[in-house]
Amino acid sequence: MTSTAIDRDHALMQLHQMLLIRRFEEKSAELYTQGKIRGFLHLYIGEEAVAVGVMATLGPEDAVVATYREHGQALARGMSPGAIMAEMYGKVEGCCRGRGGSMHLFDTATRFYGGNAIVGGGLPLAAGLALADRMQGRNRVTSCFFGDGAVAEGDFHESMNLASLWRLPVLFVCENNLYAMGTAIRYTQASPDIAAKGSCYGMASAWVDGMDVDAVEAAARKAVEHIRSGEGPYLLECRTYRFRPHSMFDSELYRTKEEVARWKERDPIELLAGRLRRAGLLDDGAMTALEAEVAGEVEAAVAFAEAGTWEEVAELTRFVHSERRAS
Amino acid sequence: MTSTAIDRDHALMQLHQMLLIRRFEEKSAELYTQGKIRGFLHLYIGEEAVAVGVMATLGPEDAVVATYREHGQALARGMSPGAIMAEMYGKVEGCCRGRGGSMHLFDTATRFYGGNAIVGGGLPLAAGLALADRMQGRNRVTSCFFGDGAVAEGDFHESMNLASLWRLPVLFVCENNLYAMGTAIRYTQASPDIAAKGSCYGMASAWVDGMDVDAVEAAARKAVEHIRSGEGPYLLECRTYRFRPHSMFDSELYRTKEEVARWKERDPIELLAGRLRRAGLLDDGAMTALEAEVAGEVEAAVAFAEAGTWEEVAELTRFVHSERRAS
Amino acid sequence: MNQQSAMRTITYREAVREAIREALQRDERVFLMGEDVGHYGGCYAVSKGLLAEFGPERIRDTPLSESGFVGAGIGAALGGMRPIVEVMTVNFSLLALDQILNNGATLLHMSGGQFNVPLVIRMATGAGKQLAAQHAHSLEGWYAHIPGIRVLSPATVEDARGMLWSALEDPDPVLIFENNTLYNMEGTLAADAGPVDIDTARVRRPGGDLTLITYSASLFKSLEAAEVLAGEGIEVEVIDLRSLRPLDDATYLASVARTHRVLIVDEGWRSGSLSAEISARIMEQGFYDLDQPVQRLCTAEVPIPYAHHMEAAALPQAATIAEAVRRMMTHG
Amino acid sequence: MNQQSAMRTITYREAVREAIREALQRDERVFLMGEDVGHYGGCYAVSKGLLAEFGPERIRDTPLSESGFVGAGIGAALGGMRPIVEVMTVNFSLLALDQILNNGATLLHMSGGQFNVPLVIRMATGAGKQLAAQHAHSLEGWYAHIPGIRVLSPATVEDARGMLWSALEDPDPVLIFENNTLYNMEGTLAADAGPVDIDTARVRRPGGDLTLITYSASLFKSLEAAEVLAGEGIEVEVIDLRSLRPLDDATYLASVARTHRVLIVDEGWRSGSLSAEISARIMEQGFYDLDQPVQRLCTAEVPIPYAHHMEAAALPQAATIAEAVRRMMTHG
Ligand SMILES: Cc1ncc(C[n+]2csc(CCOP(=O)(O)OP(=O)(O)O)c2C)c(N)n1
Ligand SMILES: Cc1ncc(C[n+]2csc(CCOP(=O)(O)OP(=O)(O)O)c2C)c(N)n1
Ligand SMILES: [Mg+2]
Ligand SMILES: [Mg+2]
Repeated sequence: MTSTAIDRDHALMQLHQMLLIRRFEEKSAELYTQGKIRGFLHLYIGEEAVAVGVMATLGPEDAVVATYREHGQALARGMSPGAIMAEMYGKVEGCCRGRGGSMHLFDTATRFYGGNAIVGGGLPLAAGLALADRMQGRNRVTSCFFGDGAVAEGDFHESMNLASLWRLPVLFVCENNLYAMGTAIRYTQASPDIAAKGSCYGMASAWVDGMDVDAVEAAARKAVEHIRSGEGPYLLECRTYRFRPHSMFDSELYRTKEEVARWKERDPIELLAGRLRRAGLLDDGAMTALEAEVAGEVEAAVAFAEAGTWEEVAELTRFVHSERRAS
Repeated sequence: MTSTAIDRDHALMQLHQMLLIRRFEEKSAELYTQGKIRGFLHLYIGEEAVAVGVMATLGPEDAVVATYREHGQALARGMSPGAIMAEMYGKVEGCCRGRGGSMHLFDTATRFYGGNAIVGGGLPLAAGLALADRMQGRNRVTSCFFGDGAVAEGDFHESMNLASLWRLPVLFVCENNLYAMGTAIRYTQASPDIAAKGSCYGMASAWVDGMDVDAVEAAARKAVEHIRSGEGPYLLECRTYRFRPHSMFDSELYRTKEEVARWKERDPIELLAGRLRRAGLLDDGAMTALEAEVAGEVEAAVAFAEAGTWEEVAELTRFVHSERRAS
Repeated sequence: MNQQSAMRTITYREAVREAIREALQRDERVFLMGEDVGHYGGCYAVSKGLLAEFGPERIRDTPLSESGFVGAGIGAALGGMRPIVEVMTVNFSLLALDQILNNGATLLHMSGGQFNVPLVIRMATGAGKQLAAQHAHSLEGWYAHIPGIRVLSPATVEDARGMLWSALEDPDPVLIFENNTLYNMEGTLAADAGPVDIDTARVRRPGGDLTLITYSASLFKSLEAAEVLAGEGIEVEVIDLRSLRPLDDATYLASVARTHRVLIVDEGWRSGSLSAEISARIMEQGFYDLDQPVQRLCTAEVPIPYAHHMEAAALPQAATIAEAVRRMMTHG
Repeated sequence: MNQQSAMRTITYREAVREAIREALQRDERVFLMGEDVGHYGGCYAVSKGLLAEFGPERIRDTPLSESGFVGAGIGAALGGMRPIVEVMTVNFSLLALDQILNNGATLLHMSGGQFNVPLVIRMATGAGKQLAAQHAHSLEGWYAHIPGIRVLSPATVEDARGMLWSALEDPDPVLIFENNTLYNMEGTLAADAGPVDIDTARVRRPGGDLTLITYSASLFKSLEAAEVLAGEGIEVEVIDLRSLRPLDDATYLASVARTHRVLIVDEGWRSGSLSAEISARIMEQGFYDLDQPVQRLCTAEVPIPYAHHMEAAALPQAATIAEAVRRMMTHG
C-alpha cells in the first residue's frame, strides 16, 4: 500500500469511528426517551475527535480509564457496540451484565477500566495501573480521560503529583469542554489554563484543538512517545465542546444557543469529512456508504440489546466477592 | 520615640517571642520525658522566625489556623503560655480544658482556630473563615500555616483554587522544613518549588528565608498588604528547618547529623541576636535579662499548669453539642 | 378562612426550595453553596431561580472540590455565617467526610466548648433511579454514627419545608438527607408552615398489631404495605424516625409496648445499618415488651446495580414489607 | 524438638513486620506503600529495616495523599500487583474513603465480575495513647458496613502474623486494623507460624455463665475482667471476633445457646457500632436462647479527649467490663 492509501485508510477509519460514536449516541438518546435506557446518560457528541484521536495511538496492551461520559472511548477502543448497548438496556449480555449502565462500562479484553462516575475518581486508578506496569517492567501506557471539572478535585492534584514523582506511564487526557455540568470553567478554575498546570508537577504537557482529530492524534502520539521512552507521564488538554446537554435532564440555562451554534460550526466529523473531500479522498457516494455501514452497526447493536435477557434476580449478590481465590 | 527606638523595641519583642517559644518548648520536651505531657508533642524549635515574623503583621481581628506543630504560632499570637502548658498537662485550666493537648490549641480571644492534626485539614477552614469575612464586609486576614507535607494533599489544591477563585483574604504560609515526618520533600513533591505553585492557581506567591525573622516579617507584610487591598490570597513559602525530631518518637534515620548541624548554624534566634549585637542594640546584660524574663514566664506557665485541676469525668459528654441555641 | 383553604399542594422539591428561599430572606448570614446550585439550577432543580433572586454571592456555585467547599462551609460557620452546603449526593460526600467528622463534628468538643459550627449540609441520597453503584447508596444511617452532628431525614413535604429552618437554628452541624425519589412527590402543606421540631419521631399511621419503624422514602412503601395489610385485618403502626441522630427512643418504645412486635425497614445495607442500632436499643430497653424478635428489612448488601429489576430487588418494597409483616404475624 | 521450644516470644509489632517481610519474600508482586513506611521506618516502627532489605520500589514512601495512594493501590491491584497499603491511622483514612468504597469495594460487582481488586489496606486504630480527637477513633466497626470488603481485626500476635498472609491470598480488598496500643504487646508464636483462617471467631476463654463478645484491644481488657470475675465465681466465655466483616455468627450464637447472657464490648462509639449489629443478629437468631437482654459496653459518644483520665473514662476498661457483667449476673 502506498503511504497515501495508508493515510486514506486511517482517515476513513477515524471518520468511521467518529460517525459510529455519533450515530450510536443519537440512537441512545432516542432510546432514552423511549424508556429503553434509564439512569443518567451523558452524550459525547461533539467531542468524538478526542477519544478517536487518542485511541489511535494506543496498543492493545495499553489501558484506558474513563469517566461516566465514556461511550466514545469505549467504542473507539474497540469494545462491542452490542455489549455497550445491551449494558445500557440493563441486559445480562451487556459488558457489565447490566449492572453498570451507561456510566460504568468495563471490559477486560480491551483493558477498559470504566466508566468511573465519581469525578476525578479514575485518576488514582490510572496512576496505580501504570505503577503496576512499571513495577512489572512492561512498557505500557495507561490513558486516563477526565473533564475540566475534575481538575478542581483533590484527586487530580494527588494523582498528577504521584504520577510525575514516580515517573509513571500515564497519559492524562483532559477533555476541556468548558463546562462541568452547568458550571463554566471560569467559575471553577482560578487559572483556567489546564495544560499549564503540568508545570506545577514537573509534568510535560500541551493543549490541542480537540475538534481536530488529526491534531489530537498527533499530539497524543507525541505524548505517548514521551511516555514510552520512560520520560514520565504527560498531560494533554483537548479543547472541545459538548453539543448536547450535560445529561438528559439538563435545560441548559447556563449557556446560549449562539455559543453552542458557534461550536457546532467546528463539528469534528464535518471538519474531517471536509478535509477528506477537499483532498479527494471522500465523495458523496463513499459518505453514503459509510453512513449505511454505521447505521447497520448501530442497528445490530440495538438488535443485540433487544434480544438480550435479564440477569436472574438470584444473581444479585454474585460478584460482591470473587468466586475464586487469588492466584 | 525615635524610629531607631521603635525598631529596637520591635526587634527585642521578636527576640523575646522567639526565645519564649524556644524555652517553652525545651521545657515541654523535658516535661514530656517526665510524663507530665503525653500524646504527640511536635516541637517548633528552629522554625520560630516563621511564626514570629508572620504574627507581627496581623491585627487582633485577624485569624490564625495552624497545625499540630503550633506552640510557636499560639505563643506568638499572644495566647497565654500558662493556658497552653495547662492544656498539655491535660488540665481543665488549659486553653481547651485539657481535651486537645499539644496538637489542638484553640482560643476565641485571639481568633486561634487550632491546632489541626489532619495534615492539610486546616486549609479549607481558613478559606471558609476568609469567605465569612468577605461576605460580611470585614477587612480581615486569615493566616493559615501548614507544612511542606501538606502541599501534596488534595485539600491544599482545593483550598488554593477556591481561595484564589473567590479572591478570599487568606495568607497561606507554607513552613517548608524539607521533611514531612521522615519523608524528605524530594520523595513527596514532583516539583519541589512550592512558591511556584501559586501560578497554577493564579495566586500571588513568594518564598523567603524562614530563618531570618526580619525577612519573614517583610515578606509577610507585603503579602498582608496585598490581601488587605483586596487583591486576593497569597502563598508565602518560608524555607526553614526543624532542629528537633518530628515528634518525641522519632529516631531520625532519614537525615544526617551533619545536615542538622549545618542548619543549626542558621539558628533564627542567633541570627537575630547577632544582628542586634552588631547594631549595638543588644549586649550580654540585656540578653541575660531577657533569658531571665523568659525563664520566669516559662516557670509561671509550668506553675500554672501544675496548680491546675482535672476536668470532672462527668463533663465528658459536655460540648459534644452546644449548650445554647444559635443566635 | 377555613382549615381546608389554608392548605396547598406542593412538591417536595418546591418545599425544599421554599425553605431555602425563606432562610435567605430571613437571615442575611445564610447562603447556599455547592456544585451547580447556581447557573445550572441545582442537580435536582431544587435551587432553580434562586441565583436570579439572590445573586452569585449567596447562591454560590463551587468547583468540584467536595472536601474544599464543605471545609470552607465549616470555616464560614466559624466565621459567623450560616451556610447551607449542598453536596450533590451522599456518595460524593465521602470525599468530604474528613472535614465533616474530623472538623465539623469535633471542633466544639475538642476546643473545650469554644468553637461551635452552625452549619447545615444537605445531600441527596437513595436508590431507585437506576443510577448504579456510585450514585445510589443510602449512607444517612451510617452518618448517624458520628457524635457531634444531627442527622435528619425529612420524608414529608412538611418536613422538607420545616426541618431546614430548625436546622439553621441549631448551633451545631446538621446533615439533612433528601431522598432523590421524593423530589417529585406532592403533598399538602399549611400556607403558614414554619419550622418543625427535629427531636421527635412521628406515628404516621396508628395500629395495634405491629410497630413498623422506618424513615425517608421507605415511609411511603411502608404506608402502602400497611394499607394493604389493613385490608387483611393486620393493623400496622408506622413510625417515621425523622431524626436519625439523635434517635427518639421514647416514641418507638411506647409503640413497642403496645404492639409487642417490631419490623424495621431501612434502605441502608443491612449489616451495621441504623436498623441494627434500633434493634439493639429495643433489645436493651424493650426486651420484655417483645412477643417475638425484632426483624429488619434492609437493602441487600451489594453495590446498587443499574438494571431496573435488579435495583428493585435490592431494595425493600411495599410487597416485601407486607410479606415480612405477614410472616411475623403468622409466626408470632 | 518439643512443643515448648518451638514457641518464641514476639511483639505484635514484630509479628506484623515479619508478616510483611515474608509476604515480600514469597511473592514479588507484593509491595508496601504508605506514608513514612520507608525512610522513617513506619510511624509505629512496624516497617523498620524493610527499606534497607527490599529497596524503595517495594517499600514505597508516599506523599501525604491518602486518596491518591490508596486509589493507586487499587489500580496497582487491578494491574496485577498485590499491594499492601498502609494508612497511618483510620482517622486519616476518611480522606481515602471514596476510593475504598466507591472503587475498591465496588468495582468487581459493578463490572459484572470482571475486575477484582486484590488489595490489602492496613491501618492503625484505637485510643489509649492520649492522641486526642483526630488520632484516636475506632472506626473499624464502621468500615464493616461496606459490602465488597473484608474487615479484619487481629488481637493476638498469632493473628497479627497470620492474617496478612491470608488477606493477601484473598482476591478482594481486605482491611486490617491494628490497634495502636497492641504494638508493644508480647505474645508467643509457633516458630513455623503461617497463615491463619480469617473466617471464624475464636473462643479465647471458655465459660458457662455469660458470653462476652469483643475484638482487638478490648479482648485483653475483657480477659482481665474475666479473670477477676472467675475469682468471684462468674465464668465468662470470651469471644474474639477476629473478622468484623463477615461476622462469624455461628461461633457466638453457639456460645449464647450455652450461656443465655451476652455482653458485647466494642471500642467504637455506641450508636451504630458493630455491637449494634451483633445485638440485632442475636435478636434475630438467638432471641429464644436469651435469659435477659443483650447488653453493650462501648466508647462514649464523644470525640476522644486528650487528658488521660478523660480518655480512660471514655473507653471500656477491665473494671467497667467486670462491673457490667456483675450487674447482668445479679439482675439476670
Ligand atoms: C465527586 C463528584 N462530584 C460531583 C459529581 C456530579 N457530576 C457528575 S458529572 C459532573 C460535571 C463534571 O464535569 P467535567 O469534569 O468537566 O466533565 P464533563 O461532564 O464536562 O465531561 C458533576 C458535577 C460526581 N459525579 N462526582
Ligand atoms: C492526613 C494526615 N496524614 C498523615 C498524618 C500523619 N502525620 C502527622 S505530621 C506528618 C508530617 C507532616 O509534614 P509537614 O506537613 O511537612 O509538617 P511538619 O511536621 O514538617 O511541620 C504526618 C505524615 C496526619 N496527621 N494527617
Ligand atoms: Mg467538562
Ligand atoms: Mg515539613
